[in-house]
Amino acid sequence: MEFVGNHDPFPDLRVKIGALELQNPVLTASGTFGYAREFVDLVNLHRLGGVVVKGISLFPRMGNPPPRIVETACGMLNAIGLENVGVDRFIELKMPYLRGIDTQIIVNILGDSLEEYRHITEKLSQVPGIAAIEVNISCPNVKKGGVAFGSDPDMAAAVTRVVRDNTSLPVIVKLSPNVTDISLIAMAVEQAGADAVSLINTLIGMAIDLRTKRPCLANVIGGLSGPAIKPVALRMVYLVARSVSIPVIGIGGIESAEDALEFMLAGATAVQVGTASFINPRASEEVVEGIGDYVIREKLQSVRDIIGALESD
Amino acid sequence: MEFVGNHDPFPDLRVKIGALELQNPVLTASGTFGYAREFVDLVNLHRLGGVVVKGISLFPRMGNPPPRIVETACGMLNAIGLENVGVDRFIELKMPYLRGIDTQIIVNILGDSLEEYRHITEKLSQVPGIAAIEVNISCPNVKKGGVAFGSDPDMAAAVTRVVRDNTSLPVIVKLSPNVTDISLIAMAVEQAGADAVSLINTLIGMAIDLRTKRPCLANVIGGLSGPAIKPVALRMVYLVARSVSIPVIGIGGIESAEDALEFMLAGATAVQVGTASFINPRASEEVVEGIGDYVIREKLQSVRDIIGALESD
Amino acid sequence: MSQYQENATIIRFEQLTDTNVRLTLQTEEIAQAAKPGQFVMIRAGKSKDPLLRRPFSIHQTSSNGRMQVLFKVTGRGTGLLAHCKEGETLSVFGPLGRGFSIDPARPVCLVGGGMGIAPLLFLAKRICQVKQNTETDMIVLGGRTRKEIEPLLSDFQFFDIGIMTVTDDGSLGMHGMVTDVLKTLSLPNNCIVYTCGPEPMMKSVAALCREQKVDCQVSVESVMACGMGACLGCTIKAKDDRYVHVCSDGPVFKTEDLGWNL
Amino acid sequence: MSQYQENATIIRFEQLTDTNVRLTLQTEEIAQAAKPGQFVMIRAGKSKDPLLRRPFSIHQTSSNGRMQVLFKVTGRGTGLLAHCKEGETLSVFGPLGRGFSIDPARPVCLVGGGMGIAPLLFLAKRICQVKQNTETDMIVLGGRTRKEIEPLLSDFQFFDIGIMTVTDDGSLGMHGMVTDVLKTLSLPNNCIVYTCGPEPMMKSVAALCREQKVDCQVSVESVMACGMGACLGCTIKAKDDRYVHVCSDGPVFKTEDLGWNL
Ligand SMILES: Cc1cc2nc3c(=O)[nH]c(=O)nc-3n(C[C@H](O)[C@H](O)[C@H](O)COP(=O)(O)OP(=O)(O)OC[C@H]3O[C@@H](n4cnc5c(N)ncnc54)[C@H](O)[C@@H]3O)c2cc1C
Ligand SMILES: Cc1cc2nc3c(=O)[nH]c(=O)nc-3n(C[C@H](O)[C@H](O)[C@H](O)COP(=O)(O)OP(=O)(O)OC[C@H]3O[C@@H](n4cnc5c(N)ncnc54)[C@H](O)[C@@H]3O)c2cc1C
Ligand SMILES: Cc1cc2nc3c(=O)[nH]c(=O)nc-3n(C[C@H](O)[C@H](O)[C@H](O)COP(=O)(O)O)c2cc1C
Ligand SMILES: Cc1cc2nc3c(=O)[nH]c(=O)nc-3n(C[C@H](O)[C@H](O)[C@H](O)COP(=O)(O)O)c2cc1C
Ligand code: FES
Ligand code: FES
Repeated sequence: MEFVGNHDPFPDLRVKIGALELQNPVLTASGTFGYAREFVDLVNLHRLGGVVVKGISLFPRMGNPPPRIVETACGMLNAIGLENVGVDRFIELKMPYLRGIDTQIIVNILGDSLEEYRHITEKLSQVPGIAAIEVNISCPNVKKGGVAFGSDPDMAAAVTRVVRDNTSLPVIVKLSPNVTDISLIAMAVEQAGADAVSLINTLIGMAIDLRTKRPCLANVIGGLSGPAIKPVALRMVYLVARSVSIPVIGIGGIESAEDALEFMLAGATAVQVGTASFINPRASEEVVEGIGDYVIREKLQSVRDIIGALESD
Repeated sequence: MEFVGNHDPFPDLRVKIGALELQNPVLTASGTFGYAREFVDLVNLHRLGGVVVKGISLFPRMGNPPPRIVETACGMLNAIGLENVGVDRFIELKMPYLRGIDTQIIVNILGDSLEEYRHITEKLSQVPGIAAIEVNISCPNVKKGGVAFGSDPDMAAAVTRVVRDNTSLPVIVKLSPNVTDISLIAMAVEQAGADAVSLINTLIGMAIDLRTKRPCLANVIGGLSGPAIKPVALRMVYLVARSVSIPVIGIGGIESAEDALEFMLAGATAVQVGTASFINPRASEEVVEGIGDYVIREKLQSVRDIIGALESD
Repeated sequence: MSQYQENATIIRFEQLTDTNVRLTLQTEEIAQAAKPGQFVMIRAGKSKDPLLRRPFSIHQTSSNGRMQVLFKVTGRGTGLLAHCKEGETLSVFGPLGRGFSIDPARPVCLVGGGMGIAPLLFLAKRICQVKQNTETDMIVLGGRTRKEIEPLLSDFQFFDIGIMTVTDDGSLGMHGMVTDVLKTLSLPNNCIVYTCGPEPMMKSVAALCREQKVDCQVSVESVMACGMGACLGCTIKAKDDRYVHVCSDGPVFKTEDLGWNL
Repeated sequence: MSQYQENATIIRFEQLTDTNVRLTLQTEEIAQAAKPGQFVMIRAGKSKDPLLRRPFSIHQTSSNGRMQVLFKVTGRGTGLLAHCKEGETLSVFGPLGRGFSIDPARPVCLVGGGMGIAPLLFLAKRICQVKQNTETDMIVLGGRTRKEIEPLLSDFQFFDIGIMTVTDDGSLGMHGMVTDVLKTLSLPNNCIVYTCGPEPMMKSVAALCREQKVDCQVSVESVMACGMGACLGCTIKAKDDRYVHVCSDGPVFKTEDLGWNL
């Protein structure tokens, strides 16, 4: 028999992304939470639905020259240039710690060619403790690969297929917003075997320093993230959730439980907290807490009740 | 002989958009400055480089049901739905006042079909006091027409050609940012005879009210404007200015002379002040003043010296 | 209908209740030009977030160029305004919109609910200036509790107009809603009822007026970006499914023009 | 290397000059954990704009859980912080980064320029705690004018370390730059020079140290988003064209690791 009383102190926050079971719908977004260890003093990592680590490539990358970031109105531009230690050292140096966290570890990958995507997928598939792969086909910072894969349905499908064919892990494809119709890309990667899509990656943007008459970023252009992009993200999640039948993970300017719940109403099964972790390192954990409070307050059976529950005429 | 002394109190702010001569590079953006008269008590209209009026269609339009606007982080969404009195009543009711302002009057037009664009162009071409036509091929709010014309190079070119062939007025084509590669559209409309391009129109976005579980806008989606979109706009202006040889008019989140000058560095010949006029009705006039001060302070021969003067490696 | 943009100094800050604040602003030109029922757009804070100005009815003006607004904290904008200090300045523009139309020859009844009371003080003041005789006039002030109404009461007592109060919890005046009071009054035939408050309240007042065949002017709200007819964002549906703009066609409308489905 | 996020109450607000402010914050855990040369990330204002936190060196800590930061108003974030009032709270996290490394056996010379003086107070304090004898040690404080340096001087005078001042306009101490002072000193061979200030200043100090073959630690700046090694945004170029992250590899570096082109 269940407990007497309405207020279940342990709200049911579980969601499923294909075969991937999350204890709650809150993940940290790639590139904004390092390899989780950076946050251990400030966040109870075990409470998170999952951690998506910084994008990993086959070989180490130095990233772009500085300056790499600049603040904009309610947002920031970054042109990190996908600096990372490469997949081998990632497995050796970062996975041991990550494995110890009582949450799902999702590895974000990127490559300049289908071959690279294949190699890196093969390597990761043999590593214990990895719950899923998130395929970044959308990073705007690297000249080769990045933009092209994400903005063409056929190429997006091709990458998806390569990853799909070389792993039994759930495959999440992360979509770029810098396209005319994101639902076409979403449908293409669904067809190609993606278990889920996550969106949005950053919008391409630029900032100029009038004093020096130069771009603020050494890379000239960068990716826009933060609260500024939330309306764009929300609309794309809404659109994609109505276009595909695989789960959608919502990303873009999420700072609070309210933001997260709006994405879920729009059709997201889970969300990722990105830039907000810089401003409030505890943001992701607070979103978990806030969603729990909401489920209790609204007397929902489960957080799943609000997925796609947006009403409109 | 010129005046003695360095400080010319009347800086040369003139710019040319094709055959269109502006006393300074500051226009008001369509839909954000009404028909100018609304601002007469608060702004010295004669000081503006030009006024772009609210989008005009062949027949009157009621626009979308309310709510039509909602605030977002450093921005706002609108789904006005192109409410306007129609071209005939515009000419009859609004032009007499506009004609009396010592500035260039640019009429923003929109249509659901090539035929509509042709008709409205013909009608406007006979009206004295109109300095140029700005063709809106980008409004995301109307189901028919809007989105399609602006997101396909061939259709964008077709609209441009229709307008071009039916008027001797300068034709400015206003581009949508909701595309994979805005420079392709810009090149297509240049080819089709546009005298200039203006960009960006609003980004498509959405907001949700968690309390009511409904979209904040009756139209569900709307156009995002304001400071939030400035980085996206700046990058697109930079990209387009390097892709076409016709003048580019920069739009998106411009609130101050600094913002305007950044767009000019990126390659814009002129700028439009939009949402900022809601927050500070004097914004456009203050941008004119601020650019003047800059030209004096930096001892430039003319404001034209900074167009495209961005330095980078 | 001249409009002005001013940096208005906060002369006085009054915390009337936990959530209700009254600001007295030095705004030479706006105060001079304002008419009852008009409003101003105020910028809350100096940051780009929140971005838009907020609309507030003019609570009253004084001949020495001062103006008051009365507001309830309902979100971020009003929250910021409630943290202002005397001596600071606020960017304000106005006066905006069409106010109440006054006919010195006719009896009036002012019906305010909650913050809807704000514009009625200015209206009452003007009515007393233009009318010889206000003996048959009436002011009905409604609110949730005594706390909400009491701080405003003494201002209305300046006028020679009868006041009735009514609260949801009966803690001040009658127990019930403003319409319960209205029903007890026999409104003269040529009377004008002016009302401002939550929409359901205004609708019941309007329905009652229709029953009793008296004219009713309402001050309505809508989300606004520009406040001056430029953005076309503040639309509401009016008679015959036409749209009107609250900022420029209103905020005061005759109820018959709104086509409320009463 | 524990880190904490706290809502720190502003205990004291000191306007040292037109543009320079010193805040004393109650931050139990951060103050306890901090080491000289580390920094904190402070949120300026409660709005989403400006969005990012701002990094500030820890000026000094006290055993009763207080911490000071000293800053110059250079933009919007510092502008907002300069409008804070005592009793308000600020969201702070830290301590962050690697601080100065101290060797109690070696003589030291602290060289600060402008706001670069901020971390040196904490450093001087710690040095006096760990070293028996500071007789041969030296502090050089440089600035543009007397006004900038004078308010900070008395704090440094607490220690048993010789102080020399130098200003661009000669209004306090020597007339010239910190390097002009440094040149007059004969730095012992095993000396450590600690320096913080504008980059050109630190570079000349580093060059001088290289000439004189003494070790030099510098505290450098960079734009930061996270302050804790997560965003990889604060990169600078170091020796052999490698990149280092100021927030986690620094902000204090040995100059030879930076590969400055001196
Ligand atoms: C002509 C007019 C006169 C008004 N006069 C007064 C007055 O005298 N006193 C007073 O207390 N309030 C008045 N209001 C309402 C007041 O403008 C809103 O309470 C205020 O804008 C809320 O701002 P916020 O940032 O605190 O709330 P938000 O955080 O923006 O939102 C809180 C709630 O207020 C609603 N709201 C937000 N913006 C507006 C808006 N522009 N107009 C209407 N509702 C809005 C939202 O839908 C939401 O439900 C008036 C509104 C109008 C249109
Ligand atoms: C580790 C570290 C410790 C620091 N300690 C101090 C200190 O003790 N006292 C002090 O006065 N300043 C210190 N600074 C610099 C301080 O962080 C900046 O002055 C501040 O961030 C400027 O914010 P703003 O919003 O006022 O200026 P903005 O309007 O953001 O910019 C004004 C100027 O400051 C520069 N700037 C902006 N953000 C940063 C940033 N995050 N880091 C460096 N420069 C920036 C900009 O490039 C611009 O030139 C430190 C910086 C770092 C990295
Ligand atoms: C500094 C930074 C680095 C990022 N690095 C990656 C990355 O390596 N891989 C990736 O797929 N997305 C990356 N992103 C994008 C984020 O994961 C996220 O999609 C985006 O920032 C939008 O969410 P937000 O607005 O919540 O930050 C990065 C974002 C930022 C700000
Ligand atoms: C309320 C509103 C109405 C608009 N109406 C039109 C329009 O009728 N035609 C058009 O081409 N653009 C219209 N726009 C877009 C603006 O002209 C401008 O391109 C956009 O807002 C970006 O600039 P901003 O960020 O400075 O506002 C409208 C924008 C707003 C906010
Ligand atoms: S608020 Fe802009 S038209 Fe009414
Ligand atoms: S500031 Fe984010 S890594 Fe250094």
